[in-house]
Amino acid sequence: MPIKFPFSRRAAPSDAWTKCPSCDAQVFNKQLERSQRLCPSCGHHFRMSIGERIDLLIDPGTFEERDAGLESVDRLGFHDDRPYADRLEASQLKTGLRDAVVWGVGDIEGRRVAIGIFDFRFMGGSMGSVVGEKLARCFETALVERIPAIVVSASGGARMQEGTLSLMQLAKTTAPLVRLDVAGVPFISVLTDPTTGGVLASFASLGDVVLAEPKALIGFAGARVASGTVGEEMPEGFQSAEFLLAHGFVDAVVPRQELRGTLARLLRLLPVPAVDDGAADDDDRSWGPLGALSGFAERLGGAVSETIGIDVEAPSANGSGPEERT
Amino acid sequence: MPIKFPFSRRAAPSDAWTKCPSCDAQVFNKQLERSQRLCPSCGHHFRMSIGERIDLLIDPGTFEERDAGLESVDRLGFHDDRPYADRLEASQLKTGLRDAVVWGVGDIEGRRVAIGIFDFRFMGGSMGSVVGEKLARCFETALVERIPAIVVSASGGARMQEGTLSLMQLAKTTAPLVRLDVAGVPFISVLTDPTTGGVLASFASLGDVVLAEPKALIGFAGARVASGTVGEEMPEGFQSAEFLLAHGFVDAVVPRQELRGTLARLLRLLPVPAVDDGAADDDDRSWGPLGALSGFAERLGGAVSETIGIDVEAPSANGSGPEERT
Amino acid sequence: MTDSVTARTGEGPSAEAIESAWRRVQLARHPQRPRTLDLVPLMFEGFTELHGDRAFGDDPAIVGGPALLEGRPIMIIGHQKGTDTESNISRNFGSPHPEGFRKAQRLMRLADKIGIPVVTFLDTAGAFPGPAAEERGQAEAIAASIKLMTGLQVPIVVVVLGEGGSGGALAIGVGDRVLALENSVYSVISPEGASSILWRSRDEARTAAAALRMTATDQLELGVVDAIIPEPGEGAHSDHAATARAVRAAILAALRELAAYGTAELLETRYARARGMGAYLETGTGSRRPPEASSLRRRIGRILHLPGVPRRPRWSEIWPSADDDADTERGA
Amino acid sequence: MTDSVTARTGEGPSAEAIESAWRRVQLARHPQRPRTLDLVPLMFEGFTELHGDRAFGDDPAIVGGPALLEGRPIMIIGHQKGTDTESNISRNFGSPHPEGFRKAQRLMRLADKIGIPVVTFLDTAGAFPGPAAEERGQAEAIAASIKLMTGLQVPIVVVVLGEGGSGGALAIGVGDRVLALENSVYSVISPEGASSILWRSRDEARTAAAALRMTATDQLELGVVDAIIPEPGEGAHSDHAATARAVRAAILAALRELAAYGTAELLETRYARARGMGAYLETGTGSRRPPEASSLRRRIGRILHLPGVPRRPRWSEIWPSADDDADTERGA
Ligand SMILES: [Zn+2]
Ligand SMILES: [Zn+2]
Repeated sequence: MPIKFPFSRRAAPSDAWTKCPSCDAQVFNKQLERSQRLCPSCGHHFRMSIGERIDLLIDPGTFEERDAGLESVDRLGFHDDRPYADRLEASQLKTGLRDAVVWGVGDIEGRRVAIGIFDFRFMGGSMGSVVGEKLARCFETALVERIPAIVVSASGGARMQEGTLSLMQLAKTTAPLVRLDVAGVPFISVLTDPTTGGVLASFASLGDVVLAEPKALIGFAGARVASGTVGEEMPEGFQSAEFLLAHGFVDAVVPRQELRGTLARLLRLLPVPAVDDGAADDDDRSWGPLGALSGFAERLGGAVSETIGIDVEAPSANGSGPEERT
Repeated sequence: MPIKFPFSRRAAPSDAWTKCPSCDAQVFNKQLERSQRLCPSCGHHFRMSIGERIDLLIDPGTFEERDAGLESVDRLGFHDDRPYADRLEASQLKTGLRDAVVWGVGDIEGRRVAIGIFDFRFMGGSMGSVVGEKLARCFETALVERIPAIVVSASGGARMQEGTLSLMQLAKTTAPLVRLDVAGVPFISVLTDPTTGGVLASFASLGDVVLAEPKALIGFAGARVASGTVGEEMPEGFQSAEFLLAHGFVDAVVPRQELRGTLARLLRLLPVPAVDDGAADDDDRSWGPLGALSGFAERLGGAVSETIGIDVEAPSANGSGPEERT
Repeated sequence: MTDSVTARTGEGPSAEAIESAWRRVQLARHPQRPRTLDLVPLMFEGFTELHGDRAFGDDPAIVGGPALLEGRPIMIIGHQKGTDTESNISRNFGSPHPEGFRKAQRLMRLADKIGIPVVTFLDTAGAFPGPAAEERGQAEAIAASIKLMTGLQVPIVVVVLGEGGSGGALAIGVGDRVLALENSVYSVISPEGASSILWRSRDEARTAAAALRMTATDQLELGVVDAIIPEPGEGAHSDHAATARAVRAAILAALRELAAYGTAELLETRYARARGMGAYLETGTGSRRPPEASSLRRRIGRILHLPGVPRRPRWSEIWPSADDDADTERGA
Repeated sequence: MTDSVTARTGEGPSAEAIESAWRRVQLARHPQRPRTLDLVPLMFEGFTELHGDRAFGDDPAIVGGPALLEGRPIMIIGHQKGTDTESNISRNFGSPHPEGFRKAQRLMRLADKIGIPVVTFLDTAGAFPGPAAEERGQAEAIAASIKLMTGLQVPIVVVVLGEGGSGGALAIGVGDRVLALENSVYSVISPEGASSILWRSRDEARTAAAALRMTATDQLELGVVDAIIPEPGEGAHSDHAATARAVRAAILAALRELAAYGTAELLETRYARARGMGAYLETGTGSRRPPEASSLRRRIGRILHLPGVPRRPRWSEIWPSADDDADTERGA
């Protein structure tokens, strides 16, 4: 049954306008909301809230949130200049979310998917136990229901306040992907600004297809961490969506206006295969006596006449070929 | 049953001495034969005949040649400044071999292997239909007898005189390797001077372990072809065994004196696993009810006391664990 | 056709054969000859190019991605030459680096995962032989592609469009059916390369082209190619749309036939196809096949009951078998 | 032990906890602390290092290859720091590039092919964060390693030797049993990094070390580590041989236990281990685990009867089950 949205659908703060970080234009927040949060002057992709993502991608009225009740626990008693519990509360108040990810099922142009979406405003989209658990359940549901999985990432990485428990979310979110491979269920990873650290170093890099929004910051190490540790200048355009495309880690950089259409097309092109059940499966597993096939193999090696199509007969039209299936 | 060697066991020409291409020393051929064809001044690895390789690697008296009767056919009627048939005959006279590869079974420190060995003197060790067929049978025998496969390569590549039929030997020799993977049978590829072209672009690059002799020329394109096509200077040490090691394509550069010992050690370290037969196999395939395992998983997550070893009980000592096997 | 060499008697190719072969080479290299990306939109719907090898880069000399053929998904992979100087430079004249073959492998694995057929288009002078390609393992990349294709659990249809250049072509050219356009060529080495190596001259490329038996008809006779797709008018360059229709029909016919196979039979047949290539004599017996080979192969079949052996026939649900369809597109 | 934080109440770590944690960090980083290649010859016979990722290079910050333990083969993979300035530079201080992780993946696949257990040794400050590593896909390499390990069909025993530094450690650290030397540490970020990011200061590394609960005891309590291996004397650096004996015995005990599992159970248990990590509340029910989770997991189990599911138990023939051996090395 559908669960009511527990979270705020709007990301824009209450200020009347926002300055575009790309072109310095002053953009009215109301205009941003109407324009998929794209800068009307330069097309800069502003970050989106989860609600805005759902509106952008999912057929109206079809999204059902799952596991909304999961909530973070301060297992370490973590305290820097402020307790973890306080940080959680502040993020919850700011965003109306319980944690940095919402997941659920919904349709994209009529095709049902399991989808997880990050909100970077919630503690920098950091992945702690709740984020990891939600994404693992998202993947497992895709597996069980045999529907494609999609995750829209926006994250600074693992949530340090949960120590190694957050590091272990890399394995927790990646392990189900092995099973999606075995079951033939596709996973599409969408990288938005910014996707870094432990999220990129786990499931987010492992999509069967990896899409990215233009100019999104995407990288393993924070650029400051990297230049601090290494003492080298970072190359121009380093850690951008376009950089990753050039280096072979992203399939396509997709402008936000085309994202829903691209996802819908990919869902048509990469369907979840039907499951082989019981007898049919066993039947196919049996390797027939090779002698029966060798006749066919011989013919393949021999001369065939030049026509359009192939005039080697289909083995099922032949007593010695594999048996017909239904 | 053992088959008598049909080929000459000596590679050294009848001249009394050979000039070392590395250090310019004059080396007596008799001395080369006694010293594993290594230059006594600089250690340069001279090329070896098949017989010398067998003496170097295989336990005395254990090698049995297989498929010695295979012989090349001039399917294309190929004729450059000389017919293919004439070239074959000249190489046969020069080497005492029927074609550029001999394969058979034999022991290395008591462990039986299927081994194929190239002789570069036979038309540059080029791979035509006979070379491909012999190596495919070598791999298939390794599969059927469940013994490791070894190929010692020395080849200029595909045999142009057989046209695309020689190109198709790349697929013929590579296809069995998929089955060796499925069956868990290891394949060790030994690259000697020179290994290039179609041989390197097929099975020879695909060893579970790839060894190379020092300073052997190893590369895809002949250096002249490459620099001619590309118009670039080749880097120093380009296409050497050491270059391939540095770039991740070779596991170790092994001096000839250590080759037999290294192979013997690898055969001990990478054994062919026993086959699971019938019932045991079916038993293992069945995925037990996960409920039974969840208790164990819970315990793994919980605190355990600090002792050496692991004090999570083995599930077989526990009613809810997986069943014992025999 | 006059390409046949059965009339040759070891004297080297006749002037007529040389003329005929060279004409094909020129047509195969014709600057207006349709390339992979020219034909794909004319044959398939929804083609979505995917990029990158997930390790080093994206090679524009190989393109690929999923598309629909009669509403059913397939994975397309092809060499891509340029159409002018600029695009030829960016495409490296269709000569892939290792990352191109590794991208192809990634796309094949994706096709395997979701059980859709792979259709490849061959059109390259060969894998690039430069030092960067050597450094990054050109030979390994080709070898690994060949290996992957021999074990892929979905049907593979290969179409030789233009130049089938040696290992760089075979790296995406191992399949269940290999079709060739009438004026395409397929060779272990370029005629120019063969001329300089075998004739020790730059001037014998035409002779080499005939001697190597590169034409589609020759390849059909040698068993390397299973069927030839006729080209319209003066050749494929004269009518891209008609070429696309012919290629599409041939692919469709091949996939319909392959849909009759279960995964095991498919793999067994593909293995036998690769395994059976070549010509040799077995002295003593005189037979082309060794007497123990069939029994050996039967034992291998038994061995492959081993754990881990693939058994997904899903593509056959996506592609109906030939029996479901009219026979009009099938030959004799 | 005083590392436990159960006494903390959200005020930040006590001075005592800070002192204790920092001492461990220093021991874990001790210049004489035994590295992978110090211990391997003391624990195993015939170790043969294999090199290269078969795509780009060979990373000296990760070493690996087969060896024998009590005459039975295993595959060893470990981070490798240097022992002096020169070797530290050549080893990049034990911080791998992508090709290091890809070499590790290759060796794991080889172990999987022939059915021998994998034993890994963690000792890195983290994956290298430089631009070349980014270019070649540091994140992808780590992610792919993690994924491979979760599906590997042979037992995996992980030993945290020194520093278990974040994703660079976890990339070879997903296993069936995770053991930690007494003075090793394991953390999502270095204490220095946490200091500068969370405390916005370079001076709070000690506080961060305690707050992050990096010590082996902490990790045991959090369930990240399954058992602790006591160190001799002043710490592992004081006696490499005794350390090697202790680590060897712990590995042997773990492998003997794992030998009791069939492949399916092994994979199921490893999945459950990775899947169970973390702490959260489920509002409304208050349970730590969602009510439908176990039934969901059972359904997944059914689904995994699907074609392609691994079923090779060969390692269990190589490694006798715990029942075959004396119980002396097993705890309660
Ligand atoms: Zn703007
Ligand atoms: Zn010398």
